[in-house]
Amino acid sequence: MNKLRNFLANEANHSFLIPIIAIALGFLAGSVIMIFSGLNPIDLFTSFIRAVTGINLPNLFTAGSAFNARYFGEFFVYSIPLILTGLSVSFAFRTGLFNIGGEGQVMIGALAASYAGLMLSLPPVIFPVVVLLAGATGGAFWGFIPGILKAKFRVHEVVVTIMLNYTALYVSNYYIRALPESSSTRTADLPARATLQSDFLSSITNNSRLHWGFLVVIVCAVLFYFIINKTTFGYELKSVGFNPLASEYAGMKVQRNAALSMTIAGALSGLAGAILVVGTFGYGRVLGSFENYGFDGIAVALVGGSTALGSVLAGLLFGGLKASQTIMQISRIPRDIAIIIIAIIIVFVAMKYPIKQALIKLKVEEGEQ
Amino acid sequence: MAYAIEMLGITKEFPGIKANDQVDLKVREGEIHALLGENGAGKSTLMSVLFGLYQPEEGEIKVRGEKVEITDPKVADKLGIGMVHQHFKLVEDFTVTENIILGDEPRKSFRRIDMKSARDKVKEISDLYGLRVEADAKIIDISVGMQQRAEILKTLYRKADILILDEPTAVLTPQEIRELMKIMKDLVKEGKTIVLITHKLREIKEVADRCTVLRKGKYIGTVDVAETSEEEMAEMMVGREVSFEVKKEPAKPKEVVLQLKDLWVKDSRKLDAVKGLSLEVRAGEITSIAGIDGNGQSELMEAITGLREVEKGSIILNGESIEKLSTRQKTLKGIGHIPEDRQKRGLVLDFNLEENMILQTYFQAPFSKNGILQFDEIRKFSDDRIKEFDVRSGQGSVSSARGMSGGNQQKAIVARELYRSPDLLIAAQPTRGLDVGAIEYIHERLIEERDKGRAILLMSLELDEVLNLSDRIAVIYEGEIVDIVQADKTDENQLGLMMAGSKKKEVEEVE
Amino acid sequence: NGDDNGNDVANGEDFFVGLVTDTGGIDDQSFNQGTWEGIQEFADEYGAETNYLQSEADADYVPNLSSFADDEVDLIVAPGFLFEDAIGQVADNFPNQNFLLIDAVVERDNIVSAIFAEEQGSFLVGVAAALTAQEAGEDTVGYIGGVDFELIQKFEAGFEAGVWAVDPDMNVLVEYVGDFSDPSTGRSIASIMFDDGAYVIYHAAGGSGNGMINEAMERRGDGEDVWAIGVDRDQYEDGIYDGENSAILTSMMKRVDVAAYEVSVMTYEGNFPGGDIIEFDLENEGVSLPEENPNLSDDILAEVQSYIDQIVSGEIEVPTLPSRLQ
Amino acid sequence: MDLIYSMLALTLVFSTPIVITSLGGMFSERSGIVNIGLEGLMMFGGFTAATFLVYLQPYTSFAPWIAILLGALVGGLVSLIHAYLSIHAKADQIISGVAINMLATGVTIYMAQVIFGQQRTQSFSLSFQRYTFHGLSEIPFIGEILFTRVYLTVHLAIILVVVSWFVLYKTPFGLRLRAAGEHPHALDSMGVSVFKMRYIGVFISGIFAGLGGGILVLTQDIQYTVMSIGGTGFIALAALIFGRWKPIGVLGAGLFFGFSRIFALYSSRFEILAQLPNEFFFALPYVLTIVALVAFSRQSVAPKAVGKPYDKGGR
Ligand SMILES: Nc1ncnc2c1ncn2[C@@H]1O[C@H](COP(=O)(O)OP(=O)(O)OP(=O)(O)O)[C@@H](O)[C@H]1O
Ligand SMILES: Nc1ncnc2c1ncn2[C@@H]1O[C@H](COP(=O)(O)OP(=O)(O)OP(=O)(O)O)[C@@H](O)[C@H]1O
Ligand SMILES: [Mg+2]
Ligand SMILES: [Mg+2]
Repeated sequence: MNKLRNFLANEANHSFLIPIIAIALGFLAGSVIMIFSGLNPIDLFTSFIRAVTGINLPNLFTAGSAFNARYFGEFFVYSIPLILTGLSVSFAFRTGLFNIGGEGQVMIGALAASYAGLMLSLPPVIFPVVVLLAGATGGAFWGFIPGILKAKFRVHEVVVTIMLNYTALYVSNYYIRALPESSSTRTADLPARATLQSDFLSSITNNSRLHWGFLVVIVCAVLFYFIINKTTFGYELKSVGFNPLASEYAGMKVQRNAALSMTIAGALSGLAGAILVVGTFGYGRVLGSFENYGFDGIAVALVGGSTALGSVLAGLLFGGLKASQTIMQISRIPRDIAIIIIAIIIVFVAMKYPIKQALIKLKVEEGEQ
Repeated sequence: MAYAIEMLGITKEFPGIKANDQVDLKVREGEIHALLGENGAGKSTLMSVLFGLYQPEEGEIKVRGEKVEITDPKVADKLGIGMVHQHFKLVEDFTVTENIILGDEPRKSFRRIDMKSARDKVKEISDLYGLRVEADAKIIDISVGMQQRAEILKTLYRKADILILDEPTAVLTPQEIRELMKIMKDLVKEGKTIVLITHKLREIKEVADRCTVLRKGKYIGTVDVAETSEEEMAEMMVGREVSFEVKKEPAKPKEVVLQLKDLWVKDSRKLDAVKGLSLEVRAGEITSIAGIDGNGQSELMEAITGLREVEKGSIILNGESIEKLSTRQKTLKGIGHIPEDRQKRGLVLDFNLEENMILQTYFQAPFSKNGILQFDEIRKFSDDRIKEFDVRSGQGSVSSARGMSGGNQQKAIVARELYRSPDLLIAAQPTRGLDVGAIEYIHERLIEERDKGRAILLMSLELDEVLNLSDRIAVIYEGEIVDIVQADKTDENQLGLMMAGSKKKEVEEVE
Repeated sequence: NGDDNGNDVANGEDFFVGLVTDTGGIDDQSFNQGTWEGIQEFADEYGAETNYLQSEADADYVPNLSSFADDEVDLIVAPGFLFEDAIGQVADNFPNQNFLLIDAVVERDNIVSAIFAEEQGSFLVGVAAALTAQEAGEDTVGYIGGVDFELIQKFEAGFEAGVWAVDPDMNVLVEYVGDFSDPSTGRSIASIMFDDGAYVIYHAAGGSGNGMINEAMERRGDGEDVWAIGVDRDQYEDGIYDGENSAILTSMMKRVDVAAYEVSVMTYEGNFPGGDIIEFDLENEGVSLPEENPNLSDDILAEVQSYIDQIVSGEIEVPTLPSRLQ
Repeated sequence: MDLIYSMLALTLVFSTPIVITSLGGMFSERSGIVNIGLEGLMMFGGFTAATFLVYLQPYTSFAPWIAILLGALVGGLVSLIHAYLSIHAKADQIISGVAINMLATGVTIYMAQVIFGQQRTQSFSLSFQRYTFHGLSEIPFIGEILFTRVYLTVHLAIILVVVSWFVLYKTPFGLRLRAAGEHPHALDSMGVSVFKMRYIGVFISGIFAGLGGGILVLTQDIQYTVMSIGGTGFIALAALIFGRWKPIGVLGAGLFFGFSRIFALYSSRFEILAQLPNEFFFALPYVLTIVALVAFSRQSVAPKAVGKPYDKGGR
């Protein structure tokens, strides 16, 4: 007991304890809301488990089908862009910047990927790689703008990125429509060899849309970890994020690093947009409004503590919540519960300071029983 | 004799330190009571307790004989206690009047602020005590001296009759100090009681009636100023016989390492801070820049190290023009820098100690290979520096820099900068806020470097440090070097006058 | 193929219709709602079960359709051409599953496509608008579209053709909101059009059209003589501004409810017309004016009827492309 | 000329919620708390107002007014979450604002489900009436724009601008509020609670945003849906910055945003502009905000302590 209390009180453990507590409280709050609306919170958890694993718990001991691999595949389809935008926000966070512009970077990434996919013609394997790079470049450009404005003019990146999100919506819609053979709502299909879609992956997951994009996520997460923790470049970025004045003193190019970090963050979001095109859909889309991939990325980064592994795990959590919305509705649970849970998790992550204080109070002094 | 204030057995702890430990302070009505102590002795903390900014863990406070609980500044305000903080608490964008009335605004109809009566009131008080201010000027546009007068007016406006002044002279020119002393005497004449915090004995001698001494958070004693010598007070303050003399051989200056020619630098507000300054710094010599805070010395240091843009003029290091170079390039060319503010500039507090040890060298061998950090090498290097400089911290190389004490933080910086054996070491306030032991150690190391033949440019606001450590003193006033003197051929008085803008010759003539 | 579904023989209790909506819910006052109402009507009559899945983003279409397919529901209904890609994909994965797609054509053995002759219905309201304007001595009417694409252009084309059939000199103002869920802009556009002299405005703008109706209501409440024409459903109720009178002159009814209802019944009876394209037009009353039109005079209604006859008989061919694009 | 009249009149209607919400944001930021939760607060306000209007409209013709006041109240109450998180819990204020926005999407729609059994409120049939002020409407130019067939909410917005200006610059409260955002330690040392001022600042922003959201829904929609606010809160935030944290500036920026939106609707009338795609006009206000930010970047005008949690001990 005392051991547990001291474990909880130890500040070294707080970086993962606080998100876990926030997640638990989020689900708890969601359950309470369900109880008050006369719903059974167990359904929330079975829906979530079914969405993530494909296992339908209530059917385990009945005649109904108890496992469906498609859910498992779709769960990844949902998580992939969220992890990428999460990594994007995290990367900027590490340099002390707030990238609230993932949304726009996703759109510009998707736009660039659509152009590359439809205007170029390349051999297989190389083609999707080029299309992804195009998307990353598009997103990077959209991240570079607030980065450079911050560096040169000290304009706050939060406002600029919010403005750029809207700008991206209109810009990308206009240019998507301008592509040859575009309808008013989408582009033509990308050639199959330009996409990441895979009959193999689809067939092993009962016809889900699972595509090779998860490889991109793995590569990005590993690169993220490596750059931030092992390289001099990552050392600089962190230094600039923690203390720009000291970094300047140390001879680092603070502003260039800020711009660079926003650019890289933009590239990660741009990749998410490209993957939507070459993985999830296979074509570029005209959007009526935001799809919140960028905003959800903020949640992912916050819960994931802005680390690579954390973002992956948090991305999977939120991907799972999104994926379970379908099943929740099948069980006649309002899908908004999932959004409320995410929001409450953020609220509690924001309350990290009081939670920390409360945990520290749990400490049992030696000898004090 | 009636006491205006009695603070009895006050204990105030901060995480890891007892800032006040059973401290007593008794201030008589109508006196100027000095509170003396080294940096970090707990003076500001004690006064913050009296003013209600901090709650003490133990002890009681009586004001005019009555026991009181001062839970926040409002209560202090009601009790007629006013405080002028060491760091001014003035809203830059507001006018003097607005700052003075903030929180206690005269009103007219429709809950409006009655600016006219506010202005009149300010004028009335400032006339009464001779505190000249421009009531409608914005704080950002007025001099530090006037800002301080505004601070004092704030307390008088609130009808305070017990005034706490926390190191009011640290930021003033000697003339302004003289003016302030007079104001203080006038205030007492008008029936006010004053607690004056300072570590300048001369000032205490000049105005104070009695003096309470703190050392390392503890109460040492209270003395009658008239009957106590400066030496005696100093001894109480430091806890041993004081000789602030630093043991050092005479310097053996060699070639010119740094040459500044007609240097112009702007401050953050885009005003000229350094105006056509020229100076030479030689190897094997400590040259210091003396001046009152805000006369361009910080900007000068930053310009030399590349943190601030040079508008005009040249900086020549070992015969090479470097004014256009970046901080990084200057570091590589052999400039070391102990920055003025160790926490803002010198360290990344969220990094651990070893990460801080490689702050300028992380990209060089052996710490980096092809852009990848070599953690073994970094650890080894850091462990060595920690041993060499006796940097004390909880977990050695992996201790968080944030958790280290100020002295050890400073030692870590000094260790890092000296290891690079720079041709030129810029040391800005290297002992600021440190205890005597740490100060001595750092002074010794600086002299050692000098004797190794390095050029050292020292900037300090402490005249004692300037006089004891340096070989040559360049006095800066309003961005220009007023004069350069040999440290052993001048004294505090002379320096003081020069820091207010007089040439050495003129000073000597006056004397 | 639909006939193969022998194992899913419809028998009241077990029969299940699932609706997948786009990001608008089943209460979007537009085709999602209409479709849902049709399904509900069927469920009430035949005692079937129903459920719906609302999509939050485009990426949800496939999983939502697939989830119903997993549960082997008897009919999956997807209203809106946005489902074109998703439904084809899912239909391939679930060859034994019956789908109804509304507003677009996807040719698969297990999909029924229901499309509407919106231009015909729009022609009728165009006629009504022109005649009403003539009666009031006005010479301008307006049309507000949601997003400027093919489907919505059919409304525009039919409307202006109807207006000009009555009076070739009448002005038809045309404006697109660019969004189906931006009532503020819809309202501002309407305000401008009314100020520019439009006497009647017809909308095919979903939620954005609500703004137009709101503007008309307010103007009428203020004593101004202007009218709005509803779309998809009978919007008469939506236009009531003073407790009894409505600003809705008439509505162009697009009976998605009928489509959903009828295909549900067919499927229930074991006659799922897989692979068929069912066209709903004036002739089968898939598009029409409301039964009650309190704000249209009998003369006008009579004249409208004569146009109906001419269109049904083929005498008048209503264009599907607006004049500005020809 | 008619064209200009109707453009300006529409601009006023369009700008009203932006201006009011932006003013609210000003109180929050002037007290030192960044509020990017304005969008969410507007959603709460809009939802509440629409809901109450549906229930109250049979009973009184004042229902819209009561409804927006209740919307304001709920906006204020919800803003206290943001206040608590960013003041007491010392949370990153941007994160806390993000949380408010997310919460708004989920909660308003969920509540609509609970109350109306659908994902939007029922539509209301009563709304604000436009008034013509006979007499005043005769004044040339102004009369036609401000006093002919206008919503009183437009006047409310203008009144709030004036009142905000008065409160901010002429009253003790305003002086203290600004001090809280500029130099909280100075305020604290004068015996005024920084926390209190900031709570009030955030609460006012909640009230105003709730009011703005209510007015937006009631004047420009026929029901509350998750799309009803549609980014207006973010525009308000932009207007606040564009307007340089000043009441008059906020008014100007709000009108500018409204005008550029309305102008796009008229663009087809101008030969040259008609060539440009609609998207150009939609994007224009956002791009111009960025341009303005860059242009003004030389002089930093943001409240100096904005975004930083207040720590008594810290300096
Ligand atoms: N807010 C705080 N949190 C933690 N420690 C503090 C705080 N304020 C002061 N201290 C510590 O308390 C001790 C006493 O500080 P105090 O400010 O009272 O010293 P001082 O005598 O005023 O020094 P100086 O001459 O530099 O003004 C110092 O060791 C300091 O580190
Ligand atoms: N919160 C704190 N945590 C740790 N150390 C602190 C803190 N506050 C102050 N100190 C340290 O305490 C010492 C003296 O504290 P004090 O508050 O009196 O500083 P100060 O007198 O205002 O600063 P200075 O005189 O150096 O300009 C300084 O060295 C400062 O770095
Ligand atoms: Mg000090
Ligand atoms: Mg002090």
